[in-house]
Amino acid sequence: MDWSSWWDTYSTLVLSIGVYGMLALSIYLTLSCGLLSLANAAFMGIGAYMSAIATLQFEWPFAFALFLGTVLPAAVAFLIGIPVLRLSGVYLAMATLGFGEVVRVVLLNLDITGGPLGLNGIPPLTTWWHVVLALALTVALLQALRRSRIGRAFEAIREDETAARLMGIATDRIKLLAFVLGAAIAGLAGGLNAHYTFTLSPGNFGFESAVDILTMAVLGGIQGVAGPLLGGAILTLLPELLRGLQEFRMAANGLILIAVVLFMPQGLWDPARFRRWRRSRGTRAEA
Amino acid sequence: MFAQQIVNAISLGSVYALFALGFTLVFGILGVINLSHGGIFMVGAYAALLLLTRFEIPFWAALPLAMLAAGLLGLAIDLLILKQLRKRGAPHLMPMIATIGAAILMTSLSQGLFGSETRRFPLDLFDQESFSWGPVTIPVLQAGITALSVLLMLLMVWVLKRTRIGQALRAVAESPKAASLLGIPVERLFHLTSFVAAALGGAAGILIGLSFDAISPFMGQPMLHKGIAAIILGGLGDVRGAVLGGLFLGAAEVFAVTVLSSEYRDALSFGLLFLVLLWRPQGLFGASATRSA
Amino acid sequence: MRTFLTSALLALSGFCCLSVASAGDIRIGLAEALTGPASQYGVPIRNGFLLAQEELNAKGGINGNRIVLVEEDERGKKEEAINVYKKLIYQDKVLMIFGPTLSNSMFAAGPIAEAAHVVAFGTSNTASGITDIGPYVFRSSPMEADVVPVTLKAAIKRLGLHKVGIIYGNDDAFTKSGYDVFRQALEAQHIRVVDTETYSKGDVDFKAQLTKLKAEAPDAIVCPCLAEEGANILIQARALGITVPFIGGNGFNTPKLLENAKTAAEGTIVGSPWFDGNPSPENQRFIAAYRKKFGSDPNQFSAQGYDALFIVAEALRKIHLTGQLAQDRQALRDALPAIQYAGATGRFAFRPAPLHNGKPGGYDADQTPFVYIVKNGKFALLK
Amino acid sequence: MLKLEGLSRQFGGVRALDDVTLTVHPEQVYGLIGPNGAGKTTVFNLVTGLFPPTGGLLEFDGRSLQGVPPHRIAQRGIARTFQNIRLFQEMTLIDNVIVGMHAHLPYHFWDLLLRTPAFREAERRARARALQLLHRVGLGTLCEELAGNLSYGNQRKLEIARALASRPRLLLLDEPVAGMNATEKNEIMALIRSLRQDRLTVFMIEHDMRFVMGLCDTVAVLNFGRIIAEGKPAEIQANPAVIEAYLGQEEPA
Repeated sequence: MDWSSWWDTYSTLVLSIGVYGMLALSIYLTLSCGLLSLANAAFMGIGAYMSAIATLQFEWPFAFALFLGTVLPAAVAFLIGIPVLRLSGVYLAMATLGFGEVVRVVLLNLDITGGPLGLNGIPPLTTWWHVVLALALTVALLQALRRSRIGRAFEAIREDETAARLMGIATDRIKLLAFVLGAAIAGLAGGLNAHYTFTLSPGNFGFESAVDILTMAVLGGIQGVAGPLLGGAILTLLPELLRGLQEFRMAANGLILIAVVLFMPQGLWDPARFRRWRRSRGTRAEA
Repeated sequence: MFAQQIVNAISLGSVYALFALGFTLVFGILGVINLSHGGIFMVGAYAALLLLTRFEIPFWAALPLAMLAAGLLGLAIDLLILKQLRKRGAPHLMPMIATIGAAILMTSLSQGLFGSETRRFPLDLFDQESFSWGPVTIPVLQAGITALSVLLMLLMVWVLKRTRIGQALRAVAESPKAASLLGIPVERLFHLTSFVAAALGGAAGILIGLSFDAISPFMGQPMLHKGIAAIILGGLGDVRGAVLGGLFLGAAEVFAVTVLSSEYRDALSFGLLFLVLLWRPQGLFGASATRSA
Repeated sequence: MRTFLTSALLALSGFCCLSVASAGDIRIGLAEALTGPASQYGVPIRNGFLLAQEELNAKGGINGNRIVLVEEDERGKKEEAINVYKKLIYQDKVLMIFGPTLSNSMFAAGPIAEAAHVVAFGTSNTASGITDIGPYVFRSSPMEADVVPVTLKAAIKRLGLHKVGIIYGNDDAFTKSGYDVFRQALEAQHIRVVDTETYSKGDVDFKAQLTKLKAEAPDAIVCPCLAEEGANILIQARALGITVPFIGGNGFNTPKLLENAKTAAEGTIVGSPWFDGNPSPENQRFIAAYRKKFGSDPNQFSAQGYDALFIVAEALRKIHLTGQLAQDRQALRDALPAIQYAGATGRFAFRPAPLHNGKPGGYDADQTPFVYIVKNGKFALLK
Repeated sequence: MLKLEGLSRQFGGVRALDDVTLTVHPEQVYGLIGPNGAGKTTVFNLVTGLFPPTGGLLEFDGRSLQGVPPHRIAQRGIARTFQNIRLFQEMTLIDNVIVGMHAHLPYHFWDLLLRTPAFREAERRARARALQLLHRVGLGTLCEELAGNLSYGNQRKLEIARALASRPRLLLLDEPVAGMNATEKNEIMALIRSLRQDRLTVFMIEHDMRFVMGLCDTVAVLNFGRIIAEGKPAEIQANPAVIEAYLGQEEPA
């Protein structure tokens, strides 16, 4: 099979891998400072609707539409983050889940979002290099954060929030930063997604997608940016790879989830495991 | 109309309450949000359907058998998944994801086995009578469900407050570590809790299947959402709170339909959940302790 | 990771051509939701197609060529619908595609077919705007806008309506478009809407909404709902003492409704191109064959799928297949609009969709719906 | 330097601290002793802003600490260690120490995004200083190890290094030698002496009498949330109220 027909067939899948990679990274960002937020699907939805309305109804340039789709969810995240981030653990997860449902119902009842019919005929503007560029920027941003005082603060907060505060870290602000940046990345991913799937409806951004995004990050592992990317890619490909199983396709999906949680708690991409391998190989080489 | 709406609120709320009862119990004792509770609820309904239609077992026997099946499923989830995670001291995120996996598995399997059509119990199983009292109509089955969920709640509260097992369970809820130091067989209580909670979830599925045309592989998901809202309104892990939370949620939804507009009903319930978490994370009815029974 | 990805992609690309095709096969894509909640519609549709395929091939196919349905599950998800469409078009190299099941999925996948100049043929998409996608998009499911006014007129004549209440699902494209159309038709007929209530997918208890409707004492209740919720709504309405008849949309048109709602469904008026009581020989033959093959009753979705394959078969008989895929696809597209057919769903023809922003659209179904009423637990024509 | 005046704190109905008044003077090593459950750690928690006092005054360098959030207090120059060690277990030693420097890394958000020279320089310096601090507590050779892999004694040392990283003027040590062997105790003692030479003020809680008496300039005794004695080590040892408080109480160290 030659390249161009391969690309014709799988281009959307490849774009999805990139976009879901970004979504997994968006939740990785909050997870990396210990926040279990399930609001990212809602932020994706806000970004997707915002940018689709911008191109579809106002015919603004795509770049500007994507910009709006990044900024609006970040602004919403900023507003709800201030009260919500006082919660932690399961309570935060449930509150963000509730927020996501509220967003869904609002999308369902607004006129500008097209209600349950959603938005259709969104122009096909997303091309491969948009996704590559957005993904590269996201990865660069996260890597830059990681190897800086902010990244260390994320990690410190995840491990022991109280100790981190007593080390002079303004934990509230750092957590808000992670939450807002996560929302921005999810929004950008949503904007890209809207312009290669041509249609949006509120159901695309409900509980199920929130769980999907979380699952990608956990499956891949949250020890570095490679994990969520890997998780996003696998969960995007898996339904395609498992087509042969027909009705039981999703059952395999469920089993894989359970197996990873049970047998690979750090996710597939686990630098500590790799380090152990390298070390054992290193000692062998020395001997 | 107002009186009828109060009846409606109680009947809707008790459905939520019944589901929330087992859901909150698992959180209270195991400290785990078991997102497969919706799946167990669905399996309970299918188990009863299968027993009634395929094996033609009378209802009085099918109900406990189906509850047993759901309970065993809950026990299996505990032994195969939650126990492994407890042993490892995995963070709270892990059981949530694993139970999501279990829910997907259950939904997919039952879809493969039973198809995706919505089914219901044979209509002639119970008379669908309702009795009228002035302007108010009360379907008999609904009254039964309400009575049953209140009864089960009272039973659970009694067990937790008055019995030795209940005492032990409360100790476990407080701190599993301390409880095991006191010689309480913590693991066995975890198994027991998982079993009982799942049996309750299964019972909820059966009863809802009885009064509505609602048995499908996907029936668990919407109920799970309502259940989450109910147990948060009532205070996570609080058995009494779960039932009150369920009734409150039902009342809030009916109120939304009556006074506001039915379009924003779902936003109301989740908006409430959101606000309650911000202002009273211990729930509307609880005292200060969040994990007490 | 790189090696993993490579091998995954290799595995993917190896998925093509699992079924060995012989030279004379006509490969047609069938993208339906076979898993997930939408599969309760997708599976009956697929069954309708399988039955039609069997019957066509048993009679020697099209000029001696067998019809091969390449079946893919799109799970009712827009991304998967796109992926499946692309796979069918570019890899399986099908002549045309039936499906996807849901209107939303067609909004996502339709543009793919349009861009590739391949016919996308929906049999269950009723939302308005579907055929705006472009001239390669066809559907055999009549829009609610065609069915509802007819239904309503018949109902008014029969019941003498002055004021009605409405209840519908407001988080679903199907029920929402049904509602929109009903509201317009009610306005056009000068019928007062005394109360409008909504519910969400998965709800089982509708008593709060129904109690409110009852208080407004409407002459009838309009219910553009799916059968799942419809049966519960009917049962609960009767339990609350609502005795007025219900007027349903397309979603009510299934034997399941009668089976589940039993006596509560009495007097319900439904409009649709297909109903099981239609005595036409084509329909009765279809129902009998379906029961025999699948052991269950067909519904409107299966009938529409069944007929759709025969409609395409008519077109295929009219063209000469050259083996040049692009040319054949175009020839099929050009032959389809003129096809007329009488099948299980009655007389069928296509009607070009109106211009959309000055551009030509696809083709909608042009069918006269039946209006019928539930009488003694059965659908009967409303005269 | 640090002034507590009439400080009290209640938990529910229980008075954990009752009218505590004490002053830590600059460049002093101040010891706080008392039986288990006397409320010593509560004093530290109030000083570092983990929860507010229910009454009384709290001043550092003449400015009130009332209502100041913990990270601001840390930035004003108070650092602490914990009785039950609270290291970032899955971070390396050197990263643990650099986290302590959080507020002292003078670069902006865009610096780190663009990896400007200012950013690189600040990070390089932070590493160098962190390494220096690790050497100072005797952990220099383990700097890339994960904190969770350290022995108990070394974890306490790392906590001190991390606390020092924020360039505090007042160091709060909560039982710095608990669980340590004699050699390690001597090392810590030497470390604290050298810190004093660097003009750092130390306020510590400790059970080990030999350690307290050998290091502290002033010792206060807390019992049931009240200060029952304050003075030079020798005076404290002779104080009958103190002996009474410790009577029947096993020497925990």
